[in-house]
Amino acid sequence: MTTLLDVRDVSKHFTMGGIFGRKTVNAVMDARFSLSAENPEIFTIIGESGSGKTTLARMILGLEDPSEGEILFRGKKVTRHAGRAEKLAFMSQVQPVFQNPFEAFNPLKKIERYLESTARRFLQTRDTAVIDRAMDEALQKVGLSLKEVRGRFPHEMSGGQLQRCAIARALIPNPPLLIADEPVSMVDASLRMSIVNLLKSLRDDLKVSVIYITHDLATAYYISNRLIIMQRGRIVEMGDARTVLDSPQHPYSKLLKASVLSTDDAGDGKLETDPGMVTAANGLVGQAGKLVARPDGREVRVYG
Amino acid sequence: MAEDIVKVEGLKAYYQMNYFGVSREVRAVDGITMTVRKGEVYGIAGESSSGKTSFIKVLAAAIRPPLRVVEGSVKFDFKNGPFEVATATPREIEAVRWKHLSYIMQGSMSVLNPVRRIGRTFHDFASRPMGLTGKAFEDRVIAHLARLKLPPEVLKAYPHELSGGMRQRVTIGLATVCHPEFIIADEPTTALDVVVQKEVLSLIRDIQKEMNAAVVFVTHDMSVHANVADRVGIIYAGRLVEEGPTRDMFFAPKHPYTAHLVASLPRIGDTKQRPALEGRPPNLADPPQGCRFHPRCPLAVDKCRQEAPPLEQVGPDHRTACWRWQDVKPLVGASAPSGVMA
Amino acid sequence: MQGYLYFVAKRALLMFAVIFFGVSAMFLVTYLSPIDPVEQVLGRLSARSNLSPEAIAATREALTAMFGTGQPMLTQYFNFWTRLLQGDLGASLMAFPTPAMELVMRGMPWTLGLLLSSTIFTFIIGNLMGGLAGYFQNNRFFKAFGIVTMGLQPIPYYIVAFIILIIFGFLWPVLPISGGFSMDVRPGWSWTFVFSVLQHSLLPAFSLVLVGLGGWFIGMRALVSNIVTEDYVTYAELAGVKRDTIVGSYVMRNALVPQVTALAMTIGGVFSGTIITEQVFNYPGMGSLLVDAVNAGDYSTVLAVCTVSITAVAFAIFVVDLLHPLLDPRVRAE
Amino acid sequence: MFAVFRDLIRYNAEFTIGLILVGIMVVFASLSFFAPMDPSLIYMTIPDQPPSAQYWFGTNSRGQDLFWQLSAAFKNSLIFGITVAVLSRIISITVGLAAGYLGGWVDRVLMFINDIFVSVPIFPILVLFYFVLRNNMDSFTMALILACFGWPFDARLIRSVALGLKHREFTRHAVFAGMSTRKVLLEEHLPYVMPIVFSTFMNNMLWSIGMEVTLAVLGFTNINNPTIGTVLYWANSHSAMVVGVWWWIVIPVILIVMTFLGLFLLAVSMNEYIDPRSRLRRMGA
Repeated sequence: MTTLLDVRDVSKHFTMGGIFGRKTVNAVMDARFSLSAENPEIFTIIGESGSGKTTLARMILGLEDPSEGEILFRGKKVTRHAGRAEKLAFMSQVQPVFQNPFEAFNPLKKIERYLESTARRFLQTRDTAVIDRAMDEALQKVGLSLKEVRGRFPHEMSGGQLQRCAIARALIPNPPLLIADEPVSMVDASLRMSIVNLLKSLRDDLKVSVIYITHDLATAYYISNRLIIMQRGRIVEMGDARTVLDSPQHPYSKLLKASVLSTDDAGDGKLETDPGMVTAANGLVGQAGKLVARPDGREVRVYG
Repeated sequence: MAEDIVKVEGLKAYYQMNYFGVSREVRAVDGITMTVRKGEVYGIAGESSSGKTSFIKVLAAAIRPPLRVVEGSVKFDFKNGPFEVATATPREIEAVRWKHLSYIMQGSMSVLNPVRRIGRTFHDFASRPMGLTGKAFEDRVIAHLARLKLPPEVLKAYPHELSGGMRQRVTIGLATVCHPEFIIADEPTTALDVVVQKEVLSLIRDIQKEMNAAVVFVTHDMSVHANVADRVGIIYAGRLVEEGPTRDMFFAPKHPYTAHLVASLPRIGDTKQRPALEGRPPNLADPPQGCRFHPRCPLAVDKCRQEAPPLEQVGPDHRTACWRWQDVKPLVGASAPSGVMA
Repeated sequence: MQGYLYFVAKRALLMFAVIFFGVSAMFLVTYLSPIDPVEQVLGRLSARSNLSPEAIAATREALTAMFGTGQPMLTQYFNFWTRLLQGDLGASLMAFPTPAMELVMRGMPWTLGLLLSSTIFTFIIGNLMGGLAGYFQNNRFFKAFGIVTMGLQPIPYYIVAFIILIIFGFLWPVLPISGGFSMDVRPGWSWTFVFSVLQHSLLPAFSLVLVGLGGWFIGMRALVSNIVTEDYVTYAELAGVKRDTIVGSYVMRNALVPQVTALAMTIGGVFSGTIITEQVFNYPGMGSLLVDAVNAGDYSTVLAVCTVSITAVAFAIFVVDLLHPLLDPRVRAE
Repeated sequence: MFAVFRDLIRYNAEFTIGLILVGIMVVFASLSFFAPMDPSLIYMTIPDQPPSAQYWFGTNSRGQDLFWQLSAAFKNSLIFGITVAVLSRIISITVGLAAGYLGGWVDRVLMFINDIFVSVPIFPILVLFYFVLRNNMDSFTMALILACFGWPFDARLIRSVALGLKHREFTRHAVFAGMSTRKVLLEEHLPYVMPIVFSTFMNNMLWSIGMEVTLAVLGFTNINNPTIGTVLYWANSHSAMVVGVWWWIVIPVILIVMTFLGLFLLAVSMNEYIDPRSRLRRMGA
């Protein structure tokens, strides 16, 4: 079994302020996990704002360098300071999808421009027939076609269609790994499921691994194989998605699950959260602890 | 059954725009009839550009060009007398503002003046409608804040010094400090983390119960409605397509759009394949003929393409605008609790 | 508090940098110029018969020490700074042997007085009117005011001052058009003198205000028309907060923050305008001094005016910048 | 872009007036290419003639036909303004886009330099230049100097836009579509700052021509080169207003006001057009 992505004890600190009021913020601390090249999976990073999930994603994409530890992709170190050729080689393997589909493409330019540039750069060809074919193939994978997209500007399409185009663009180099940073949080409810289902089919049909970053436990449960839960920069629980979410062990995971609004008892207005749970979860912020493996395969952070 | 606090009848509100010589009419609210009862939480659900924002602007008597009420009426029945939004004079609007009708706005970050201390903002907003000043006013505000679990020190703070959850509680405090009878809450929890969201929701619910105020709660998130609303109304393309008690809406929807919205909510502990709704919401400047949902509707027949269905009574308190409501089934076999008409 | 100190330190650093680079640039300009300043000055000096050979020799010594022609650039540069820090730029040629610095210091109060009074007045009126025009967009009075001030704004200082000069000098001579005070009044702290000074400053100040108003008006109007769409304004309006409070404490108050930053950034330009205006109205400030010095080939005085201008403007900007955190609590907290 | 101009002409009176004024001045200035005499020569006609059918703008005390004199002056001044604007636009676009997009220490260094240039009072510096260069100060040297001081305000403006663009998702998509930094800046970000570039172009022309007028009026430029400023300089030095040759002052001042108003109206209307928020508000009004 070869590893596709190896995140090795990665930390990231940011320094705020300047010479005088210096303050260090630990965005990510000792994150580690790895993805295998043979079994494509949807690996979910769950966290609230300020949990460090986006920083982690940025480091995996090579947009930010870790302060400590390293990230290896197919055994090669991911770094912001790579040369242009290296960067392009990396980008052909790892592609991102972001949060806001309405922002994915420059509103002043045609959508196909990005698809075209991706195809030309990563397939290293100038042959328009080849480029067109690659674009169409990628669009077919997301349920669109080049005919529908060609010549259109972003404002002429719906949020769901735009997000599909963004995913299609990312798929053009046939990357084995896709990083999806909150891909559905800005998409309307009626279109959300079509994106989530699409991610699922990318894994099942195209064998693409997806790192799915979200704060939504329900969709994470719905599509992911494994997940990690992050609290203020630290992984507090990691393991099989169903195992973890069915019976979370860490106090913070428990609190998150308890805070998910359930529709099972719609209309009953049950909104109380046990205050003890909140205190328990917040009390652990800032404590180091360490991740300990459990017999059921998951790892939970324990303290003291 | 409780009395109505507001009756909306045949409301049509359009944006009439003239931009560099091109005039456009967007039918944001296109014939809505509904009522909200005293002391209830009425949830309004709808996607972006469904017209729900324009609808609540009219409800809040915040109609400003280019938005215009073209037809219909919005009649409030406040303690100090009736109030009709479409014909109210600025003086009349001022008289009900905050004292009877208040508003919780979305985006807690940007609704508070960044260069003004919270205490000053409270003074600006509430001193006049409450008819109190100085110490008496401050005491009342502090007492109210205590109810929202906010320390009196927040009055001395600037907005940027508070966390997102605190700020949202401050805006709830601002909206409720005068004990209004009718509160509009526009996506008050959208930008919040789940833990804080639940806290804020339960706070809104508690304070609403305590003051026995009517709340119109607007959000696109159906799981929020499931937990705070007594009744839910769904707006699609400027029209109310279904309205009913929250449980019925979730377990026995009678409109394919509602059925879809409910079905597309994944749940922890359930990995059944969830259906996706294809197509895109209609353009309100040029809505489709007939039922506006028909281009996306799996049940659509010829009649749907030609004639717009009226809002029909289909159960106690339950109305829907669908020619084929009898054929609508819940899309994912959720086990309906007993006592719900299926 | 710590945040504020940090802010002050940063701004002070900028002030010193401006002075340092400005003065260095001055040095570089003179250093690279094809004309040898020492010989040029001495040439003119010796052409004037009423100077004693000793005086000329003293000047030669001072100038050589300063410009040190023939010495390596760095040595010259170092000497230049040494003289500058001692405040000694040699004797003025026009008013030999008065030190150039003394002439500049005599002119400075006039210039600063004109600059400060007209800037403060322009800033307040321009922002107030612009703010109101931005909030009450359909008000005829503000619209008309806007058209007039905006029409004047693009016209160069010189032309506006010149037109005013023509109007008040030839067509409607009610105000003095020249000088800082009447010739028949003795300078001192007397009522007549103060009155005369004020009277004489009216036209120059008026021309500066006329030209400056438009910029603040446009900027404020644009800012306000953006701020009125902010959520906190909409929310306050929804809540029925009093009009005055909304306009003052919600809209204008927030628009003031960027405007004060802009004030700091425009001081340099206004200073240039003041200098020009002085020239037109023959006002006894640094501007007139500069022009006279250039025409007289008075090297020391030109350098002194430039140095003092750079320092004064940098300091003024520093002072205005210090206001910024007081207006914006978010900067204070950083 | 042409559609934008068409809309502006049709629906924005300020823009139309500005365009007409500037258009008239450009035509007037370009007539200078067909001038019957060299504008730098003096005593070519009878001096001090009031405007008449033969001498439309009259003649001055130096025996020059003011019509052709002014035509040449406006041509030179406009070319001067355009030169400064083009040069300083190049600096401000480069600095603004680079500082905004690259961020980090590049941004800090560039903005520090920017702050210094904003703060230095330019007029004394210009005078100093004239003082040491004297007759070596031709209009191109002056244009270069002004260009060096004319960029920082606008660079700051462009930077703030670029800063916003950097964090927009399409920029990251462009990077992951394999576009080079140069391509991202020129093809993705430049179109967004183009409106600012246009409107500041006009403002910069105003500013630089104004500076030239001021310096020239004081006699601090090459006074033998006809420009708007030197025309006034000669008029002043012959005390035109006092001796009654009023047209020597009044006509140039009217033309200057027309030019400046025209350029200014173009800048303002452009600015309003590009600011989407003021646009929204206008829709409502």
